[in-house]
Amino acid sequence: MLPILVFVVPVGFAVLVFALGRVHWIFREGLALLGLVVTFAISIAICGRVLGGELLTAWDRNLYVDGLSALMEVLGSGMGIIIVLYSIRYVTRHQLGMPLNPWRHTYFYGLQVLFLGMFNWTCATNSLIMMWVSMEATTLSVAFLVTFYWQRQSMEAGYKYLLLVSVGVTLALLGCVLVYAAAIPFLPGHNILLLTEIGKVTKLMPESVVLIACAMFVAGFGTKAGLIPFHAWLPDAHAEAPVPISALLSGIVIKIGAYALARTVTIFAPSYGAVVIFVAIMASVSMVIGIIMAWAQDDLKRLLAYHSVSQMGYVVEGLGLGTYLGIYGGLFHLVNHTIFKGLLFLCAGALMYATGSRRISELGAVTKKMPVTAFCFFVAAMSMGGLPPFNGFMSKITLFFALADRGLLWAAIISVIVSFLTLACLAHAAYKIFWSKPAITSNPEIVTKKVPFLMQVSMIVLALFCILLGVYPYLIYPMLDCATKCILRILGGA
Amino acid sequence: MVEDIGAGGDLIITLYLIHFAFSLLAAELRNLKWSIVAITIQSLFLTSILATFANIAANPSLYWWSLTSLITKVIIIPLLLLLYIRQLPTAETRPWLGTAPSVAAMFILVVIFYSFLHTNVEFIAPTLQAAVEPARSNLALSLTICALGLWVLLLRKDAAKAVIGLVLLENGVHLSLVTLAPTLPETTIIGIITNVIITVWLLLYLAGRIFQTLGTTDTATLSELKH
Amino acid sequence: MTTLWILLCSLGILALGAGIAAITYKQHKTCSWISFATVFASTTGIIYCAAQVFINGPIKTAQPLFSLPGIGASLMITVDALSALFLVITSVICFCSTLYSIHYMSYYKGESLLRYYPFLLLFALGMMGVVCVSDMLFFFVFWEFMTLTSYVLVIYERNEEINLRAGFLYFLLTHIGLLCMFVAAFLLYARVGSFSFKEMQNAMGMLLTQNTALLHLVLTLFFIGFATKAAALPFGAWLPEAHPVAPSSISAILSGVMIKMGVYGILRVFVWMLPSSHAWYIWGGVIAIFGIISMVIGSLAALTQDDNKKLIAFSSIGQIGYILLAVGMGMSFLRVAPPLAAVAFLAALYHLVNDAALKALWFLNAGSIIYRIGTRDLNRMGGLGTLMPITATTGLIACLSVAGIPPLSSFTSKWLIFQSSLIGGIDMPIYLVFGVAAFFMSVVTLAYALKYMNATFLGKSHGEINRSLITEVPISMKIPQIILAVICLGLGVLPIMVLKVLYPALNSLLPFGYLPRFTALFGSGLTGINLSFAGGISGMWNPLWLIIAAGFCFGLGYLVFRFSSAGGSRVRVAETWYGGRKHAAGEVRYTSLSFYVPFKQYFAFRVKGIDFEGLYPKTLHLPRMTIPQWLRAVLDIDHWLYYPFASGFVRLSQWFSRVHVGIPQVYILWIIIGVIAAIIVLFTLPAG
Amino acid sequence: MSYSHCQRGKDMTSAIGIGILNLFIALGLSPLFEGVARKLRATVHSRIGPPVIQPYYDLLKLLGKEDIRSSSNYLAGLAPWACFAVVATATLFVPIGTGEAPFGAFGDAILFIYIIALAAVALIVTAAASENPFALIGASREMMMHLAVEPVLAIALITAAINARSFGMGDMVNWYHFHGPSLSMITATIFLFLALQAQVGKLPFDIPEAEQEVMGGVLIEQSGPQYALLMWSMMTKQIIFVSLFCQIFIPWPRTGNLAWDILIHLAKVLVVVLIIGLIDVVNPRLRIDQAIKYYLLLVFFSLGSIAFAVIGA
Repeated sequence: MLPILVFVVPVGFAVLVFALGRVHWIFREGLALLGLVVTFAISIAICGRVLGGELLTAWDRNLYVDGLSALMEVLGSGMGIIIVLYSIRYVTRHQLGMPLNPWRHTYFYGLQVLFLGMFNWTCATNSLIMMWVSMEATTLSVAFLVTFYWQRQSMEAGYKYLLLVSVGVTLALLGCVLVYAAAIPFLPGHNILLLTEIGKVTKLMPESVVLIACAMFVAGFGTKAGLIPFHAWLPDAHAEAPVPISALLSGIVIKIGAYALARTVTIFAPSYGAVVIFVAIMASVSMVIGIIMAWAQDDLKRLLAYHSVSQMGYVVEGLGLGTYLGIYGGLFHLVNHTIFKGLLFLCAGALMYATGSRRISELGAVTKKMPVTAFCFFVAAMSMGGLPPFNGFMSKITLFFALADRGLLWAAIISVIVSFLTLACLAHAAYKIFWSKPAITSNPEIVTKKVPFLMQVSMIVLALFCILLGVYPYLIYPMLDCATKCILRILGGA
Repeated sequence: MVEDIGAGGDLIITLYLIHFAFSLLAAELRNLKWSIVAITIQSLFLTSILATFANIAANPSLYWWSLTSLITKVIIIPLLLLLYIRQLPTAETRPWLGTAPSVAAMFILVVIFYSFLHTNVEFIAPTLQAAVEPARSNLALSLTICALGLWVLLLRKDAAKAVIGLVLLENGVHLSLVTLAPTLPETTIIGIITNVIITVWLLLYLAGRIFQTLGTTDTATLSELKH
Repeated sequence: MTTLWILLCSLGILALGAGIAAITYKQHKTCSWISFATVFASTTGIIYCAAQVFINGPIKTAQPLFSLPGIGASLMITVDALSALFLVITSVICFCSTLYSIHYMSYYKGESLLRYYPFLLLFALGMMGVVCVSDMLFFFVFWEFMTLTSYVLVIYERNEEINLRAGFLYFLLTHIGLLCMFVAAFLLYARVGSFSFKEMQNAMGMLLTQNTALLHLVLTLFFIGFATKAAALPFGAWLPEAHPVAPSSISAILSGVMIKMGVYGILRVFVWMLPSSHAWYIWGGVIAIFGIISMVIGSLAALTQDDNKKLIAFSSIGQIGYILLAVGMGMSFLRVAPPLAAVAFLAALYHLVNDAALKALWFLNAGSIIYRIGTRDLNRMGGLGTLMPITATTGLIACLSVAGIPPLSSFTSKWLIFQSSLIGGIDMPIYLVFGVAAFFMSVVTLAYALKYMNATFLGKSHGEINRSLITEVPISMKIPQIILAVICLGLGVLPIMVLKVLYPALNSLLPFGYLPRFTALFGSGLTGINLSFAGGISGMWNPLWLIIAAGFCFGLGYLVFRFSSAGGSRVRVAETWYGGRKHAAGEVRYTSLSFYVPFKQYFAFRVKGIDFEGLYPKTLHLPRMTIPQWLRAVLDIDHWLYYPFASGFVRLSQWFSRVHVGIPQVYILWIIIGVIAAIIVLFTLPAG
Repeated sequence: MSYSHCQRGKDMTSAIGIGILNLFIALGLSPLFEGVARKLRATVHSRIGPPVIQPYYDLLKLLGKEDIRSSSNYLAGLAPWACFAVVATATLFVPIGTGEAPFGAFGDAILFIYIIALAAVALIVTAAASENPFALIGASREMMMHLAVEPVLAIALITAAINARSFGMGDMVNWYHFHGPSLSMITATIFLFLALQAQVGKLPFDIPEAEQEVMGGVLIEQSGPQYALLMWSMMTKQIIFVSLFCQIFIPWPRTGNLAWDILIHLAKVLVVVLIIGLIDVVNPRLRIDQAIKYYLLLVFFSLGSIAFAVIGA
């Protein structure tokens, strides 16, 4: 029952929000928050039971919740709560010179909840095609959040997002169809769609088909995950969406791609070594080019977006390895990236809220005025740069070891270098923003507003998690371990 | 596509040809209204192909497929298109490639692509059944149409035309399902098609808003966010 | 054992205090008082331990606190009476200096206290460590610790280039010295494979029998090292440059304690460590010669100085000369005439203690002047005695002490030196000459002391001095001077007591059987000394009776005054009489430059373009801390590595990001190309 | 040497008694000797000159006069007094007529030299504390004279000490008295006599006070009782040095009787004072640098006496 609830509940709440949202803000923010909290509770329950060692299935195993799904669900709904908390003050009050429009805020929250529902569905479903469907659904549900401000840039970003992701994901559909078709001869009719079953017969499939399917998957899900060269939508969307949505995008949306890759490509890893190397190459390319591009950015959000591209490289690389250490590291980095990148975006939002600018060249020397933001930013930055004792260090070090362990030394070296470059880039940006005098001094007093309490709270919570997971990784170890074991079990089934 | 295939083969071949022709028309017609009509007809023939396959392969579930596609692809999507086209200029904005060269290039490309696929379809055919007619040519054709859709997406600046290209792409995939995954449950098909519809709708709505703001449907002008 | 712990605690608290001071350096008062409290605590602890040592014998660690078995070095603490003596000197003077600093440091406006108090405390810790350890390696460790911290303190005013240069000279010379000592220690270590003092002693014994040349090489290297630190000329060229530029409170420690560490080293190595042999005789002569050189040149050079702290610095060289002379005599006499040797050694220790006290006092005094006037130039002072009576009195006491005027301190020590040198000189005439020279130099000492006195406190004030503004220094700067002045007086008035304290220190230093009984040397008197070397009493000195007599005579003088006032004489303060002319105050002055000109000219000459004044080069060419151009270029990683790389990287990234043309169709093209590429790559890659 | 031992510290009373006697002689009779010297100078100048006790009158008159100081520095008031007291103290450490200085048990030749030095210090401080440039010039010169002359005295005493193997004044006196003339002592005597002129500050070596150049130098600002004390201490210094010279370097003749010894001593002192006065009259004043050169040469030669002493000659 829980696997159904976990995505039906948010959808229901979304409907409620859409229905009542315009009446009173209680029915927008309140209901949305309530819905997410309930969802979170459900995911926690699921998580508990999964850690207990049972597999939750429903609808004739079309819904199948294992450790990985549970992890993703907890992560998604938890992050969702924080983002909604942040939005309450950010989006509702921070108008960017627009008249307050209840309908718009209604669908802002409604779509967020709906998206979470779809996301949970993606994680819960076990059917190949349905996973694709729900994934496309998440894409669509986010589209109008990206274009939230309905200004030129936001619409442009939204258009590109919608078009590119649809096209890319359609390719993934082709891949799904191919795999499905290839699985037909070896499986009884009603099982063909189930990933868990397909995983068992990958060896028997014709290699050419598998490889093409893998290419399609990487292209399609890679588009969603923002891997180079399918990432084109990502910087625009991240930059132009409202800050909470940027956090949502790089915190959760692109993780769906990674999740899908973990579900699909990983099942071929043990039987097809080429796939592993190929994924490693793709990932390395993404992290290198992503960080290179990040260096040139003056727009803080765009910079962070490119960092997302680069960091997703780590995640995918780890997941693609198909070894315990690799998958563990990949998932760990996935979780960490959700936390610290979300935090970074929220900090950027706080900066924009306070100063009305997101250009690094216009910002400067704001530490005195906004210490909390500065603190959070540094925590997140150091975490992403892979400095102990923050969570980023833990996952990255795991990944390095995993790569070296798998014999991909070149990839390990690249990852280390990129990690240093990341740190350097962020330190550079942080220095410019928080200490040095602004390069372009438009007005002497940059900080005009005070960052509201709710926003600070949500930032601090994330920052605390950054540190907590850094100094006490065991907090999350069981879930990660369980998730990794699940993936490996599927592989082992093969 | 000249060699002999079994019973009802010729019918299928003709359907293929007409379907393919209309796909080309949909891609190439400069007047949006007409190209919408073309895509509608193309979808209609897709439906008929589905029905025929249901008949040939004696697979009743394919009838339901054809029904859904009839409702969605022949009725809903064209309606949506026409609905939003009304706010947009009927004449498509100049594409990257002029009509004549575009037609020529596309024709050559399509033929080469198709023949290539058709000759070594085994390469992508996951099963033996998929490697024999009519599935063979079906697979080749569907992938060709996908390529066509991509071609349209690549070379057409017009927002509405891009939508049409996307529809072509989806149709191609849909067509491939017929032979690759005839046992696919109805629900998934509905899910896929719903997605397509929503995508189309969102894109069209966006195109409308963009036209309101920018006064053009030329997506090439949507290039403010660069570097 | 408890005593040891108290000792360790009183050392450890210094490190702790340094940490706290480093944290709180922003708050001037807090930092100062914390440091002072720390030093006070450690001083009390140290004095208690020292008393324990003098009463109950040496403190030893049963097992090493910390050891490097691989290289045979272990941190052993051994505090015998000699160490205890140095510990007391160090702690007391550091105490005074820290107390003095509290207000004095406000004179250095722009400078951060972070570079002062923490290093001051660590400096004290280093010096105490040097005298506590009984292992050569850790001896060097603490030695280096002491040197580096003091270096930081010397260049406290970093902005003036001359300071940095002087600091660099100090750094350079002391490290050359350290290097020499290190080589020497390793030559010994090669023999026994251990750094502990006992083993070193054995190694020296071996060398003595097996390879005397090597032994003398080792001793030479050791001597160079210690002489450099003790600032014996010509090795001590750093001292006249480094002392003046350091803050006065630091100069007080440097010249009061740190250079005495060189003497400690010499005593440890040449007397305590070196087995009884003819080497004593030879090296005694060498040390005495260097002593006499330092004494003569230092004193005469001090006579020519017009920078008050530089004058005192040269005076320290001169006094170190006295100490080394005494040590040398002691070593020479040790085997032929132990009583003479004992007296000489005691004289050395006595003079060391005196000089520590009075040099600290003198530097603090000079510091007070600088604190008020803001200059070190003796020509720009004058007439401050009326404005700063207390400071003037302490200054006078310092001057008379250094000149060895009875009954102040360093009369007794000099008296002992003369006695032993002149009486001992009968058999070794060289020391007779040295004794006469020492005598002559003590008159010169008196001369420069009076020059300081006259130029600073007496005579007419310089025109620039606004007499209405100048007042007595704060109480916290007066107290240390008064303490030290009282110490100077006490050391002079109670020679027997002091000698009774020094006797065990010497006893711990000399091999068994070399030290005569105390009463045999100094008679059984409690107030006075009846000095006797083996045959007959050769000298008497009884401060008590001198004071009584002087008091009586003062009484006579007082009677005369009463008589005169009874005769109707009254006191009146009138204008200065310039032979009938009127002159504004400070217009007609007799500057320190003019003092003793005819006398100075006998010791001024010119060699190869270098002016010598008082046998010492007038301007020492200070080395500049320069890095060769190529090395700088290599070290400048920013220049040749970072900037090009970074700029290139940014250019690369800008070029890359230009790929984002923003046109959707192009992005779709990317996707398609990506797919094709992916397929190609996948099929080209080796499977498995 | 043994002789002095049995006498030294025999009884405190005799020591104190002789001490008081010394003080009386040195302080009380010094103006008289000064008067005699003046009389001599007058006769050489073929004048009548002042009465012999004129210095007493001078002192009394000065003591009655107003005490004008040019500085409020307390040292200015203290130093002359200290100078007087120190000189008086010094008298206790020289044997006057006796075989042993009254306080000989409490201090030896080295102490005596330092006390004399302290007297010079007191004089210099007096001068410097009266913030008069002339006085400072005088102080500088005084110090330089001290630098140049003190070693000669020291070397002479050291010679005696080496011979006597002791720095005790009594030991020296007794040693020379018993041992009889020796080369080293005679050379020392000559050199000390040459130094005596400067020690007592007479022409040609009265450079620090030189009235004609620096108007009294160290004494320029002194007046009234202070001046009196300084004058008095200077006269006393003269007696001290002369009697030191007579007692240590010409210890004969000596009867065991105290009164006779003192009378003989005074006679010797008178003779020496007259000689000094004669030199004083007939000589012009030297420049300070000439004086220094002269005495530094003297120092080097007088080292010879030590050399003789070492070889026992």
